[in-house]
Amino acid sequence: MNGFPILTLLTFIPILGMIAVLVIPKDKANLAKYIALIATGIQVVLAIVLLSNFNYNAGGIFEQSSFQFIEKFRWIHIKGLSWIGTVKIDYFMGVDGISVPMVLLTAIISFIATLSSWKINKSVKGYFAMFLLLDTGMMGVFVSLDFFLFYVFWELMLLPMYFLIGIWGGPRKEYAAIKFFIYTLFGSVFMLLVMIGLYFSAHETLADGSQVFTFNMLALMDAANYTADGILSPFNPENLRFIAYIALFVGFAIKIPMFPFHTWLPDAHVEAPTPISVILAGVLLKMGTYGILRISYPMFPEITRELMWFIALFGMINIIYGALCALAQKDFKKLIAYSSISHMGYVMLGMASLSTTGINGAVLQMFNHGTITAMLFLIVGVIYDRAHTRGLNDFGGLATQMPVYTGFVTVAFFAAIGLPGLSGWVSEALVFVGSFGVEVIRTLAIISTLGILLGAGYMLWTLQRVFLGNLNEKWKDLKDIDGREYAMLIPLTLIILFLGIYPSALLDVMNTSVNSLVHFLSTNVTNFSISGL
Amino acid sequence: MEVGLSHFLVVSTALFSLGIYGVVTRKNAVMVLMGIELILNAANINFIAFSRYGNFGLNGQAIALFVIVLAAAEAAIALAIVLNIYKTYNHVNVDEIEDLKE
Amino acid sequence: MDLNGLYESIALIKPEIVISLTLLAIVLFDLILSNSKKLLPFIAATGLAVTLVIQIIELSTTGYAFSPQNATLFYGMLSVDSFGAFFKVIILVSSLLIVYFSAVTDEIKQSFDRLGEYYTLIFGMILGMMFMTSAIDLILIYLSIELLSLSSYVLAGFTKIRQRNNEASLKYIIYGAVSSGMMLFGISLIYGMAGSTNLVELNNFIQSGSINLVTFSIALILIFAGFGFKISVAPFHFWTPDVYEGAPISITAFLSVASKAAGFAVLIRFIRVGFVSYVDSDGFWRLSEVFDWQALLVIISILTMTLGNFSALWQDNLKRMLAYSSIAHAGYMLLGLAVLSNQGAFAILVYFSFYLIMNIGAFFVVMLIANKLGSENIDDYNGLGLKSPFLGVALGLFLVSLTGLPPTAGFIGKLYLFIALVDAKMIIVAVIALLNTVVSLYYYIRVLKKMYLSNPTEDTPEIKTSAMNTIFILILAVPTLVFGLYFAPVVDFAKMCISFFGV
Amino acid sequence: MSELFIINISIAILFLPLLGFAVVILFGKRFPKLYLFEVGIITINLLLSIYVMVVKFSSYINDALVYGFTWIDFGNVPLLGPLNIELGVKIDNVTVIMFFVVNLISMLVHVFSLEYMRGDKRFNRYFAYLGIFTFSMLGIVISHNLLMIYIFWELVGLSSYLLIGFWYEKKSASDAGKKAFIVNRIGDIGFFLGILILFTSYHTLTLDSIFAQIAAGNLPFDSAAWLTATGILIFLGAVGKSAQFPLHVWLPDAMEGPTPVSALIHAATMVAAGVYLVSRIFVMLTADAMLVIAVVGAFTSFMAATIALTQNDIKKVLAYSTVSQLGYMVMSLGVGAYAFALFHLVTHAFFKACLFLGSGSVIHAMHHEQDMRQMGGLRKKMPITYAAFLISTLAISGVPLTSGFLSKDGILAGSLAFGSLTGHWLIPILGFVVALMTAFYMFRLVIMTFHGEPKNQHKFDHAHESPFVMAMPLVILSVLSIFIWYTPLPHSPDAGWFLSSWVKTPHTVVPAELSYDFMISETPVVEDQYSEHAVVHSEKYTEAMHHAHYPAMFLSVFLGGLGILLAFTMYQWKKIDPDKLSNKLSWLYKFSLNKWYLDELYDATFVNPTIYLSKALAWFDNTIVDGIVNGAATVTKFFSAISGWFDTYIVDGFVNATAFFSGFVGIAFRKLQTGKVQTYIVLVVFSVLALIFIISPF
Repeated sequence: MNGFPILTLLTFIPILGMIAVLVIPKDKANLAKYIALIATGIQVVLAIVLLSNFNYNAGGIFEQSSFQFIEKFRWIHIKGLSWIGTVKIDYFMGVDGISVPMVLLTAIISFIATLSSWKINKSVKGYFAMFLLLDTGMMGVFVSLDFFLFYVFWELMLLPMYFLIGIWGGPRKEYAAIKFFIYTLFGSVFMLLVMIGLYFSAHETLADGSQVFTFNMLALMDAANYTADGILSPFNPENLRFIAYIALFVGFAIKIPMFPFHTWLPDAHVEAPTPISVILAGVLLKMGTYGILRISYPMFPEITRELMWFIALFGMINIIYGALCALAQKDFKKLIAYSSISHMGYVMLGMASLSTTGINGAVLQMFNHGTITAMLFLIVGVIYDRAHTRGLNDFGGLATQMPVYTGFVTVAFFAAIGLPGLSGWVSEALVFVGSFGVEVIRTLAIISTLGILLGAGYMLWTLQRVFLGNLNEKWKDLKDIDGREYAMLIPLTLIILFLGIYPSALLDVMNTSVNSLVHFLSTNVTNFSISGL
Repeated sequence: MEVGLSHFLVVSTALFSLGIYGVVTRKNAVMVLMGIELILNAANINFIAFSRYGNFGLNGQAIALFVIVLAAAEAAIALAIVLNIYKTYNHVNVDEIEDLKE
Repeated sequence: MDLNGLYESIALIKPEIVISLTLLAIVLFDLILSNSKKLLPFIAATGLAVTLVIQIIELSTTGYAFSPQNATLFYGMLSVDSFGAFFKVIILVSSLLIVYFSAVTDEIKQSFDRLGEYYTLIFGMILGMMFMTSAIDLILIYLSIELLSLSSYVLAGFTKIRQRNNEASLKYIIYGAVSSGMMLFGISLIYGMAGSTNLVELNNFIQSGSINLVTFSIALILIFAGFGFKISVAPFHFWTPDVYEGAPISITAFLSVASKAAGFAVLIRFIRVGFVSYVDSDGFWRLSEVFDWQALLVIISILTMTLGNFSALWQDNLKRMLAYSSIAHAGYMLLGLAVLSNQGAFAILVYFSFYLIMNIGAFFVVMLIANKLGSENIDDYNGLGLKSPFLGVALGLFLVSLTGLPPTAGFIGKLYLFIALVDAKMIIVAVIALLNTVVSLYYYIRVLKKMYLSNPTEDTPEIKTSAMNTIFILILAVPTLVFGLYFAPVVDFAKMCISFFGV
Repeated sequence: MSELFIINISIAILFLPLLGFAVVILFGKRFPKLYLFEVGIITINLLLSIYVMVVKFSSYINDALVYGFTWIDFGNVPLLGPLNIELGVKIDNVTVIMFFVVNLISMLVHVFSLEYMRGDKRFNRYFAYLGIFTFSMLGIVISHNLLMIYIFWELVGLSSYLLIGFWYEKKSASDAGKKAFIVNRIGDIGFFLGILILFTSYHTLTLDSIFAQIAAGNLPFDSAAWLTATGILIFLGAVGKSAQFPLHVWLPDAMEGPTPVSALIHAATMVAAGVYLVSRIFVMLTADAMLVIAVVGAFTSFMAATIALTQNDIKKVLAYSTVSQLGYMVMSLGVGAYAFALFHLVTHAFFKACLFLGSGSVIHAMHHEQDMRQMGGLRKKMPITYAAFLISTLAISGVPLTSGFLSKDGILAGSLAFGSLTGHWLIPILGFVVALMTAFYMFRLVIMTFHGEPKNQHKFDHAHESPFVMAMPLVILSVLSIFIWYTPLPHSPDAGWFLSSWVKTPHTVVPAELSYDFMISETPVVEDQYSEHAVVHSEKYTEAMHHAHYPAMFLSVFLGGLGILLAFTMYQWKKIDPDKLSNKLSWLYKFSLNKWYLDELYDATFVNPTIYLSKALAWFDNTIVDGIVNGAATVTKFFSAISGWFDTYIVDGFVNATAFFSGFVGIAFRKLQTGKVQTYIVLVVFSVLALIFIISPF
């Protein structure tokens, strides 16, 4: 695999697809669907190739040598004046055990979302162009190792998402779209500021021995690179690292979404078309937690340790608050949206433990939540396509009318509840193992177990309201799922089952990296002191 | 009593203030333009006075000449515009010309 | 008098001379061949192109490697340096774009008989701006600003089609005259204290001490009112929305870019040459403690961007909205100056390069739409992007770039600005500016919302763009995107140009 | 027969029903007869498990066959060292007995259901569900580690959910399924927390490794309290699954499921899993934990028995009787009578399954009438059912010569011994009272159903004896309720092979100071827990048991007889009018009839508050959080009420992000833009003055 630019291809194949979509003539707009399917299909293939060539024993995280499939080219290089320094931005991509699952997830979910977009018939070209652009943005975020590149991809997906919700969404689409946009932008401007601050605080030594400011994430993780007077340098007694950490965290937290920045999510989900909900819940939310693991943690290890209790606290609040809110929903999609908030809380709880089991659980939960929630949204989409309503109380007895569909629903619901044997449970259990194992956050972990109970409560209640009971006469003409829907649901079901039984398939991929992250976090603490804020 | 720099400065400041006052309070556009002339001439007085009392050479007086020329050009253009205004509005009341606003 | 020096001086202002000659040529052509007015834009374009070429050749061949002693011409009136040259390039490029812009604007086409006047006045403006960028004498600054202003007063009311043109003109001249009057009064006070209007001597005077600080401050603030008027920062911006809305759209675009560029050039030079005692090794300007420029500039810029953004939120007229947006952008750029460092000035240069493309681009698309639609009202844009995808995408791109989202050029401009701010540890200011960016998203996105999220009505036109217009838009749109991803050329160019002479 | 072969066979037994489930659920729609595949599989399973049992008892009676593998490997974890999670199976005597019991009852229920469920539109799916249940239940039994037990624990919960709600068209059925799952989850959280404590402390979940570490003196978090807590938390899982107070409320409701399911899951096997779990962790229970378990068990059995006294639904009576009997078993573990708990588990499985299937037979005959007040006199119409039912009833009442007599007597003796050793006399007293009540309500049931005159002539006329496939299981199960299968001496369970050689009490691993002294053997502990030693823990306890044996036996027989007599007096001979009695004791009667009002209490204290809280939070989320974060939307709304002008902007989507602020600022700025140039100049002049004041060094 040496020299084969697989990450670039993974990232930019959708862009090629987008260009192809844009040039096809208007009267053959349906071709766009096939182009998108091919592009995302190639992505899936590439992701699998990536996985199969991935060396499980390389840690990554903070050292370039153990990252894999590295592509590093000089992108911007502006020789410096005395007062400005050299500006160097690299096109730097690479993957380690934390990013590979996310790449895989992105590829799979994009492919399935493409399938689920088949019935879009309003400006098909525009839709798929935006969709593919979004795909590039997501993939780029997960493979970038240069902060600047990361940020560009991060922001790149804002606009397509805005349009995808805003044009193809439900009745209050404009409200939801702008809300999503403003929230996310609000978060990312702070990230920008921290990025610039970090840029000025650390030097990277180039091959020729010169020292330049850097956006290189790996260089920013090495305490030795920080200058004595950088504003975010740990050696500067008046550094602003604490504030910067909070700002960065808020930027990511909005994406997760963490309480109290979560309110964009229910609106966005309710209004977004099904495939976009799938993408949103399946991939986008993970970008927040991925960002924390990739950037906040290794760049600010000492503050991470200091604040782990608070991260866990917010995780706990997310779990319980999201679950309680879900319990009260009457709209199927909104319920799933709130359940997402709850489930992302597990990710935060696991991350907060700073332990191998917890972080493994968190990353696995990211993947599992991606597949499970994608399935749940597809399920909502199936019923919405047919009945044009999502009111939980409008249905009843669908199990009789649509038995196969109900079968898939049951699998997805129980996976979401955390039934052993299905993937969701493994990651939740690991999250609890990790967080319970750390004395600081043990109490929070114990309280969080209430989420398991509440989760069962709202899911089973939903199952009952929609699928059990006597069939509402209104729906006696609903058809059971068709071939296309099989094609979307079966792969997800298989993944959920497979990872439930054999989670090591994915855990082994990430484990070495997680271990090295944990190691990094635990050893680099002593070098730093918390700023006197 | 010898007339000194300070006297000129007092006069120029008064003139400047009156000019502003005129611009702000007059309704008639032509009167507003007069106010502007007052402002410019206040500056001119300053230049000449400083030039005379400050031993800075003749620069100040040359500047005053430039300003006078410029003021003339400005007045010409301004009056042309006022003329246009009269053609379209049939009056030249500055405070009634307020179509462009929020 | 040393006539040799004068001769050498003339050799160094070739671009200005070519502009003047073109101006004369246009006047003569208009008088003699009054039937071939169609050719006027070509003459104008040729003149500008020649000037641009000369300017760029001068920049590159000599590298503007003047020694500081030789760089001041006309007895210390002008300073020819790469900093000025950069802004001249900006002005010339935007003028060139505006010539084409004017040629396709309906408003200007309707005043076809007076096309000679139009271009004459445009060139008057250009000449004024060219001198502004180089002037290091307060009187020359004043005179060149007046030259620019007088031409633009007339142009603002050039078309006379609607009442609003005349009104714009009148407001502009009254407002402008008062501002320049204040400035002049301030200059006279400075003259009285320093004994000279030359900035270099002013600097020397400041170093020497013994100043009445109060009078000095009053004088400076009065002068700043003049600059503030030109670059339309709060609270000297009041004319801007009204005039921008009332003026022909080509002139609005021109004012929002070129005139603002000249204003910034002269303001930066005024502070850099007049007040900086030395530049330290990190590129920070050390000023004599006679006047707190930083406080003034920070207050003004925050006020400006906040006001610009928040007022733009409520605009239904796109032209007016863009006017407020340009106020907000002036606020951002002024922040670059407020840093008082090479880094900051450099950021302004970078910002301006990109601002030029995206702002003219936005105005151009709005103009094309207005030509067809007869309105600049946002409510008439329903579903426009769906009906006319090319224009919609282009306008969208320009607006996104104005918002400052990657991967567009506007983001890079903002990035450099924030780099300068963070470098100077002005974090709070940076946060305010960033929050302003978020607010600005609202009104830019509102246009996109109307264009894409609303369904087209029967009145929504399908606008066909001619090949030329398409190319023109692409000339602006492609760099907006490409510079967002690969901005090294622009930054390198700006970096080359950030050297001042006449200090 | 190598050990590996036995292990492989056992694993095959485990997975065969899963195969049945998968095949039937996937292809059941296409092949309507596919349920026969599942029935076939379960039959094979039964034969295999008999085979395994025979081999085990003949060749490996003192060995545990263990097979483990690494499920998740965390590699070399920083600060901890190597860490992995192991799964695996352990086949010991209890396992093979349970295998046999589960498979036998499961097979009988399959067969019974062939007739009972005939005509159901989801016939195939029913058998598939039975398959996945059998799989999960066998999984619990075979696991050698807590994690796997937990996994299968949840899976039986799932199958229970699916089967209770099998007739999901009935709201009560789907409600019951949901309730069962959620109430179980409460217990499971405790179980899970217990697992977390153990894993955190020992980095393993394999039971034997954990016990070894405790025996070596490593306590969880170095604290005795945590060890007790761990025991109680894991017991909490059993409280849920085995329907102990206070989580018993789901079981009676679970009777909404098909009756054979009630027999299999909610009487014989799944509910006993809790008892099985506690028996698995028995050796690590501290004295405090045991006391808690004993009290919970005793109280549960008492409470359930009091409720069963007044119920009129035939299945409800049996359900409460199940709760009560499970309470017995739990109590038995609590008082240290480990082997008797398992013994009762097995005997109860048979006779209770028989009772449920018998009631199913009755219900089938009565066309799904479950109210006993509508029955009566069925004895003549259904002689086989009656006979089987009667034998089982005798067994549950503890009448000599039945299996129930043996196991129940052991439990009561154990509790009596416990009382004498610790002074907790309340536990045996409750136990004996329950024995009285059990005999009473069971015979009340028999009399009301089978004796006397038919109450509903119409239904009676249509009633008929069940066909062979339904009767055969009843007969088999009732035969298994006779003493001879367990011991040659009808009065001495200790003489039986079950207690003397198959099931032996393991030694506690808890440090001596934390355990009851009678749990510690005076003789040195032998390493291999399967080698020969006494049934009970110490000589002291053995002696106490010995002393308690005859008093317990006589007392229980006496009380059982009294109960039966009372039942006949009231219902058969009508010497005492039950209605009058209930009127006289109306408060008590209602308390019992309404199940101690626990459902109502839970609704009022937990369920409804949660719902209200969730609604309040949802409102809070929509209004306040959204509002505050988005910028005082409430204020905006207030504003909009005043000014319709603002409203357009809210509708327009401007309510968000600083809507109020931006609105306010925007308005302020807009007010300045009057359009009058002179105003502008005034503003400029004032601004200049203001700037002068701000900036100038006055």
